[in-house]
Amino acid sequence: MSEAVGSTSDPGKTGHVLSMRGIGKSFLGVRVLSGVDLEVAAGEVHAVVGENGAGKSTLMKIICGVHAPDEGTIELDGRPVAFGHPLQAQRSGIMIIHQEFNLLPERTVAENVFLGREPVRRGLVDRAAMEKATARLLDELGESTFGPRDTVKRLPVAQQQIVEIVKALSVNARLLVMDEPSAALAEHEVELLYRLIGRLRDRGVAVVYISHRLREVFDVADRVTVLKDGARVTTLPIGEVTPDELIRLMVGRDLGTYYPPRSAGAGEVRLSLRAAGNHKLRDIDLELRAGEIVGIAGLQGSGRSELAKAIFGAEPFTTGEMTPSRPRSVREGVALGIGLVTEDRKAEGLALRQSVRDNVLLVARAVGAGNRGGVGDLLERVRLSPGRGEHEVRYLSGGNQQKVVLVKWMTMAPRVLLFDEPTRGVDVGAKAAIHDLMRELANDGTAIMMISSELPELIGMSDRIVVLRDGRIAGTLPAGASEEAVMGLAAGEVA
Amino acid sequence: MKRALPILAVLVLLLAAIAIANPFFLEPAGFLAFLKRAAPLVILAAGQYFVVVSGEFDLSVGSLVTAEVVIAARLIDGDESATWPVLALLIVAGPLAGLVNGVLTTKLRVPSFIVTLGMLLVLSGAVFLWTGGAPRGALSEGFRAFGRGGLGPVPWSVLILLAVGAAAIWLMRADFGRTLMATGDNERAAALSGVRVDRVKIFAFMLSGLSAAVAAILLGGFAGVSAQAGQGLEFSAITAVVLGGVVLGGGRGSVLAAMAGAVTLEALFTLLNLYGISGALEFTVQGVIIIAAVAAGAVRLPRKPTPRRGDAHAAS
Amino acid sequence: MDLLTRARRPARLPHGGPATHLRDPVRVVFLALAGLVAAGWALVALDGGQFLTLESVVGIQQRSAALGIVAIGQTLAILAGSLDLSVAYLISLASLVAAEIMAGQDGNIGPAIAAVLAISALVGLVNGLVIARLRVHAFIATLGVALIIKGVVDHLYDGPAGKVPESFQLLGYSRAGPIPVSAMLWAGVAVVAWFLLSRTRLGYRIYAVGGNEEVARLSGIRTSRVIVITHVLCSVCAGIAGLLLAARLGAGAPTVGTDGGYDLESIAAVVLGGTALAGGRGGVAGTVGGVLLLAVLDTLFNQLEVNSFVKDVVRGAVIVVAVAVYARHGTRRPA
Amino acid sequence: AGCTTDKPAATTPSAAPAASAQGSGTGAQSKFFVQADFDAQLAMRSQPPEGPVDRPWEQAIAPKMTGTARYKKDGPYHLCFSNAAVNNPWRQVGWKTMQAEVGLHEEIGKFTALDAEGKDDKQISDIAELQAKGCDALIVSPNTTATLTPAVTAACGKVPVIVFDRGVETDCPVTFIKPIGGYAFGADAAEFLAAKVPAGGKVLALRILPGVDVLETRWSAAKVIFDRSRVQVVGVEFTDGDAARTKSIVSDYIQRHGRIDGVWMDAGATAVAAVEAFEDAGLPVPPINGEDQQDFLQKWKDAGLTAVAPTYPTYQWRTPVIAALRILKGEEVPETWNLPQPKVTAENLSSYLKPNMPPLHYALCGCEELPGFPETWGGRKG
Ligand SMILES: Nc1ncnc2c1ncn2[C@@H]1O[C@H](COP(=O)(O)OP(=O)(O)OP(=O)(O)O)[C@@H](O)[C@H]1O
Ligand SMILES: Nc1ncnc2c1ncn2[C@@H]1O[C@H](COP(=O)(O)OP(=O)(O)OP(=O)(O)O)[C@@H](O)[C@H]1O
Ligand SMILES: O[C@@H]1[C@@H](O)[C@H](O)OC[C@H]1O
Ligand SMILES: [Mg+2]
Ligand SMILES: [Mg+2]
Repeated sequence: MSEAVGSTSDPGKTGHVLSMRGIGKSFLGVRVLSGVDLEVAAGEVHAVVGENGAGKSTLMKIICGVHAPDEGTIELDGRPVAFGHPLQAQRSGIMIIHQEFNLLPERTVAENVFLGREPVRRGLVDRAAMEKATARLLDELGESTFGPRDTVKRLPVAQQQIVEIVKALSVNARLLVMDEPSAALAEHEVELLYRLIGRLRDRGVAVVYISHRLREVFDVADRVTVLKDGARVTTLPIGEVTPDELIRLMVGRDLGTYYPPRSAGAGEVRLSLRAAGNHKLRDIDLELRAGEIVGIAGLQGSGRSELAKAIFGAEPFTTGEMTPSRPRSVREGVALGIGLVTEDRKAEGLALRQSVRDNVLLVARAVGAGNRGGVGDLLERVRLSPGRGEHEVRYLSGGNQQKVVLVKWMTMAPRVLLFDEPTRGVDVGAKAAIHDLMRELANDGTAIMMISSELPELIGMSDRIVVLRDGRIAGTLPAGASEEAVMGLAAGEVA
Repeated sequence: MKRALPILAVLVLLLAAIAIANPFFLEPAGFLAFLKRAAPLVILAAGQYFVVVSGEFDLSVGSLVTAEVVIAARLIDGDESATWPVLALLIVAGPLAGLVNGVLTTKLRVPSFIVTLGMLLVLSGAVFLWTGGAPRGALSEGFRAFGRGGLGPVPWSVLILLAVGAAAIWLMRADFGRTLMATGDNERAAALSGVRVDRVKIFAFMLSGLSAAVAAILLGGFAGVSAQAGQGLEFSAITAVVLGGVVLGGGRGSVLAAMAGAVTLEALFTLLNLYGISGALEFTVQGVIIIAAVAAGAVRLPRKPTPRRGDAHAAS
Repeated sequence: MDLLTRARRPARLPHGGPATHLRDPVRVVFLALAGLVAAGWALVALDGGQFLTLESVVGIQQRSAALGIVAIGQTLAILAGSLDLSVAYLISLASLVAAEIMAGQDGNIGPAIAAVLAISALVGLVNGLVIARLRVHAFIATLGVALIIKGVVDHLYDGPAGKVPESFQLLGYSRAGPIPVSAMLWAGVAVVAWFLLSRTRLGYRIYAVGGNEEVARLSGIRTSRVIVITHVLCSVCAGIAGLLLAARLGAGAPTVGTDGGYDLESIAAVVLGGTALAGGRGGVAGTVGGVLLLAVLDTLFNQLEVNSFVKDVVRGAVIVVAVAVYARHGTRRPA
Repeated sequence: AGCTTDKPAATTPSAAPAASAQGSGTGAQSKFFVQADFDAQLAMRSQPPEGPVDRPWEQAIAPKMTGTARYKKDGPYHLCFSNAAVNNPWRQVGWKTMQAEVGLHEEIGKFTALDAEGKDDKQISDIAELQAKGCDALIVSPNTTATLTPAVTAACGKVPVIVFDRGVETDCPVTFIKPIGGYAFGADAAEFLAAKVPAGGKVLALRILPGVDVLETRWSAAKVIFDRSRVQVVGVEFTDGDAARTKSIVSDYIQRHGRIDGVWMDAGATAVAAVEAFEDAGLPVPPINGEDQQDFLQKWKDAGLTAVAPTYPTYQWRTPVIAALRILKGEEVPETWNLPQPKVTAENLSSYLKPNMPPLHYALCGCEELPGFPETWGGRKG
C-alpha cells in the first residue's frame, strides 16, 4: 500500500477525473480508434458499450498506459498526462481489470494482489503486511472460501475473478476501469459486483464499466458512451436511453425481435444419457432430439461444461450409459456426429495465428473426413465473406471468430451440436446472428444443447431447460420458464 | 511464403557476394558442390522445422547423426554386402529415436528441451559405450557413394536434398502439416477439434529423427566415419530454422523458409571462408549476424492474449 | 448471506498429506539425494571401499562448486522465463581475464576480480538487452552471444594463459575441515540468490515475469528491466565460476567452460531441481539439490570406476525421469 | 579442524620464449617453440635407443637415470591412473594397451583408474581423490599442461608420480614418459614434403586445434623446415579433427588455388578425408603425410600415394606401468623417458599394414603379443 495514491486533490463531483480528447490509434496501419472523446467524473459509473472490435478495450488500454495513443490528449484532474508504461498510470491512481486473464497461477493470492507494488520494509518485501492487507480486502468482500496464501491456480475461475477485483481495489484508485469484469461471473455473482461498485462510487472513485450484457449497463451506469467502428457515437445519461435505442446506436440498425421463433416439435432421439456420471457429474438422465434446443442452466461450477465435454468425449463418463455409444475420445465423439463449441474460443476453439480456412478445416483434416469443398458456401451462409478465408483468425472480431468455430463444426454436418456459452463476449449484432444460426441448424435436424450463464438468452432460445446443481439434474423446465424458476432450482431454493 | 521473402533476399545477397569472390561458384559444378555441402544441414533443418513448428525442440539430432554414422561403420565394417541392410536399419533407427523423444515429451509431459537433452546424453554415452570410446569398423564404398558420388554431374546428396525438400513441402500442405501447425499454435483447440496432438507431435519428432538419419548417411558418405560427424548440428539446425523466420514456440513459419535458412547459414560459412575471416572470428561474425537477422525479423506483431480460462503457460 | 459464497463449493486446497510431500520438487530432490547417498554407501561397501571419506566429501563439494554457482545464475534466468547458453564461453573468458590481469601478482587480485565482474555484467547486459529490447528468443540470443565470445576467445588465445598468484589459488584449494572455500563461496551465492528471490521486490518480479510476462507488464512491472537485471546476475554468477576455476587451474583456459559443459549441465541441474523450464516456478534450494545429486552421482561412478559413457547414459535418464516425476505431481489441475 | 589447503607450495612454470621467425605463409612462430628442445629432438631421431630391440616401449633414448630406492616397497601394489580422457581412437588404443599391460603383472594387486572426460577441473579433483585411495604409485596423463601442474605437484609430495604423453610444467614426477616428441613428428613430415614437392609448390598445412603442446610443437617444427625450404605454404587451417571439415577445407583450397602440391598434417586421423578431397575432385593426390592409422596405411597402399607417416606411438601407454613397477621395486628409471618414434615409409609400409585391424587402429600399439589381441582392440583373428 506504500505507493497507493489517494485522491488528495479531490476535484469534487463537478470536475472530471479523466478527460480524453480526439484519441486515435492504429495497429499495423489499421485504424482502430479515431477522434474519441471520453470524460469521466469522480463518483460516476461510466459505461462504455459497442460491438466486438469497436475499440473499447483499446481505449481502456490507452487510459492505463498499455498502449500510447497516436493522437489526442489525456488529462487527469485537468493536467495532461502521457503514460509510457502501465506503471505510470498506476502511480497516478488508475487501476484496471483487464478483459484478459491477468493473474499468475503459480503465485499466491497476496502476491498477485500486490504484484508490482509489494510493500517493503527496510528494503525487503513485507509479506506479513501484504497478507494482512489482502485478508482485510477479502473480508470486506465477504470472501471466506480462500485466503491470501492460497495459490491462485487452485482457485476456480470465479474466485480468480475476485482476486482480480481485490487487486484493483488494493490501490486507492481514483479511476477504476473494469473491462468485462462479469464475463466469468454468473448473474447472481454480478450482484455482488454491483454492491462493490456502489461503494466505490460513494467514495468518489470514477468507474469505467464495460460489458456486453446491457442489463448490467442499465443496472450500474450513470452515463453511457457508445463506440462504433472506433469512433464515439454518443454519450448519454443512462436515464435518457432505452435498451432498444442503445442497441440501435451500437449496431446502427434495428435488430427487431431478440430470439428466433421456436421450432414446431422435436424429432427422433439423437443421443441419450442414462444415469451417467463421473468425478463431477452424478445420475444424469438426458435426451437430445433432432430439431430441439435444450438449454442447460446452473451456477458456476455446477458441472455444465463438464457435461458438454463428457458427451463430446473430451472427458470421460465413468458410470451409466450413453446411446448410441459412449465416446472415449474427441475423435470418437466426432465420429458419432457430435460437435462442441467450447466456452472459451481463444483458448479452446481457435488456432489464432492460422487462417480462417485452416481453422474451419481443422476438424475435417483431423479426422480425415468432412465437407471440404463447401467451405466457401458455409462462410457465406454465416455471412463471413469467403474472401476472408486467408486472413489470420486473430484479426477477426469476437463475433466473427465465433462464427469460424461454428463453421468448423458445420463442415462435419453434426448430428448433435453442443454450445458452451456461445455468445460470451460477443456483441449484440453477432449474438443475434448466432442465435439465428443455431435455430436454423436445429430446424435442419441437428440436436442442440446450449449452455449459457445469461438467463434471458437461455430462456429465449431453449425448447426445454435442464438445470444442474452440484453435478446432478435439479430439474427440467419447459420453454419460457421464468428466471426465478431457473434460479430457484439452480441455487437449491424452494422456488 | 510471405514470411520466406526476407530470408530469400538475404540468401540471394550472400550468394551474389560469394559469386563475386569466386566466379567458379556460378558454374554448375561450383554451385552443385555448394549444394552438396549444404545438403545435410538443409535436411536437418527441414526435420527440425516440424518439431519447432509444433512448439518443441529437438536437441538430440547432432548426437543422433554421430550415433548413426558410428553404428553404420561398426555394423558394415567394410563389408559391401552389408550396405543396404544397414542403410535400412539407419532409416528405421532415426525415427525410432524420434519416437522415444516424442513419447516422453507428450505422454510424460516433460519439456522437449529436457527430453532431447537427455536423449543427447544417452545416445552419445550409449554409442561410445558400445564402441569403447571411438568409432570402429568402416563404411563400405556403396554407403559412401551417397555422400561422394552422383548421377552424372549431379551429386546424390543434391538429388536427395531435392526429394526431401519436395516431400517436406508436400507434407506441410497435406492434412498432417495443417494439423501440426494448428497444434503448435493452440494445442488445446487442436485436441478439442479431434486432432490427436500427441500422435502428431510424435510424428514430428520421428520426421526429425528421419532427417537425422538421412543427414548421417550423407555426412558419413561424404567424409567417412568420425566421432565428430554430428557435433553441434542441433544448434546449427535450430539456428537455421529460426533464421528462416520460424518462431520458436510453434505455430508459425514455412518449411521452405526453414530450409532457406539452412542454405543461408551454409552460404554465410562459405563466404566468411572465402573472404578469409580468421578461423576464430568467423564465430563472432556468425553470432552477430544470427542475432541481427532474428532481431530484424521479429516484426512486432500483437501478442497472443492470455485468455481468462486458458492455461496461462504456453508449452515451453 | 450472499449468493456468491453459498454457490461456490470449497476450493480444493492442498493439505499436508503424504502425497503433497511428493508434490514439492525440492523434497523429491533431497529425498533422492539421501537415497543415492545411502545406495552409494552400500554399493561402495560391497565393493570393499568407503563411500564418504574426507576426500570424497571434499571432492563432491569441489566438483560441484563451479557448476553450482553457474546453476544458481541459470536458475534466476530460467525463473524469469529465459535461459542462458552463453555461460560456458563466458566462464572461459572470465578465467582468462582473471589470470591475465593477475599475472601472478597478489596486488592484481582486486583489479582482476573487478574486471571479471565488469565483463560478466556487460555480457549479461548484452544478453538481456537483445532478449528484452530486440525481442530475440533467449535460446537464439544467448547462442549468438556464445558464438561471439567463442570467436573472441579462440582468436586471442590458443591455450592456457595468465597466472593466478598463490594467494588466490587458495580459493580453489583451501578448506576449513571438510568444507572447501569454494563450497562456502557457492553457499554464499546460493544464500544471496535465495534471499533475493524470496525477500526482495526484484525476486518477486522475476517470478512474475517468468510466470507471465504480459501479466507482469500490465501489473506495472518493467519487464525488460527485470530480464536485463536477471541476465546480468546470471552472467555475474558465471564470472564468479570463472574466477573459481582460474583459482583451481592456476591459469585461465579457453576451453575450461565448454569442456565442463556448463551451459547444458547448468540447465539440466536447474530442471533436476524442480524449476520449471517455462519459468515462474521453482527456486534455489532445488537447484542446490540438483547440483549435489549430479555431483554425488559422479563421485559414486568415480568410486565404482564406472565407464564415463555409462555416466552420460545414466545422467540423461535421471534428468528425464526427474522432470517426468515433477510433471506428474506438479500440474494436475488445469489453471 | 583448522584451515587446511590441499594446494602445493610453489610452482614455477617455464615461460617458453617465443622465438619468432617470420616465414613465408607460415605465420608467426608458436609461443610453445623452444629452440633447444627442437634441436634435441631432431638429434634424437638418429640416436640409437637403449634397451631390448623387440620391445621399443622399454627402450629409452639417451636416458639419464634417476634412483628410486626411497620408493621401494613390497607388493602387491596398488597402481592408480588419472586419465585425461578416452575421447579419440589414439587414446582408446592406448588405454586398451595399458589395461592389457596391467594384466601381465601379478604383483599389481589393484589398479584404479579415473577418467577426467577431458575436463581439467575434474582431473584436478580426480588426482586429489586418488591420493586418498592409498595408491602406491600414480600415473597421470594430463589433460592440459599448464593447468594440471599444481595438482601433479601436490601429488608428488605423497606418492611417486609418473607422467606420460602430454607433459606438466614441473619436474617433480619421478619420470616423464614420451616418444621423442612433436618436433620430430612435425619435422619428419615437413622434411618429406620439402623433398617431394617441387620448388614453389603450394603446401596446405592442416592442424587439429591450437594450444595443445604436443601438437603445437609439431607445427612449429614444420614451420622451421618450411621456412627454410622452397615450398610455399598457402594455408594453415584448423580442422577440429573433423573429417568433414577437413574434406571441405581441402576442397576449398583446391578450388581457390587450382592445385595443391602437398598436404602437411599435424595428425593422421583425418588424412584419408584430405586424400578423398583430391580423389573426388578428380585430381592426383599430391605428397601427403598421415599417421600410423590403418585407414591411412591402407589408402596409401591402395592408391599408391607418395606419403610418409610419422608416429606418436601408442605403445607409450605400456611404459608407465612398467616404470611404476620399477620404481616400486627401487630400480632406476630415466628422468625423461624418451621412447623411440619410428616413421612409416614406403619401404616399411607393408610391415605396419594389418588388414585385420579396424581402420582407426594405430599400428604402433606394441600390443600384438598382449593377451586378448586382436579382439580387444577390435580386430579379427586370422
Ligand atoms: N495489439 C493489437 N494489434 C493489432 N490489432 C489490435 C490489437 N489490439 C486490438 N486490435 C484490433 O483493434 C480492434 C479493436 O479491438 P478492441 O479489443 O479494442 O475491441 P473491443 O471493443 O474491446 O472488442 P470486444 O468487445 O470483443 O472486447 C479490433 O479489430 C482488434 O482486432
Ligand atoms: N470448486 C472448484 N474447484 C476447482 N475447480 C473448479 C471448481 N469448480 C469448477 N472448477 C473448474 O472450472 C471448470 C468448469 O467447471 P464446470 O464444468 O463444473 O463448471 P460450469 O458449470 O461449466 O461453469 P462455468 O462454465 O460457468 O465455469 C472446470 O475446469 C473445473 O475443473
Ligand atoms: O593426447 C594426444 C592425443 O589425444 C592426440 O590424438 O594425439 C597426441 C596425443 O598427445
Ligand atoms: Mg474488449
Ligand atoms: Mg462452463
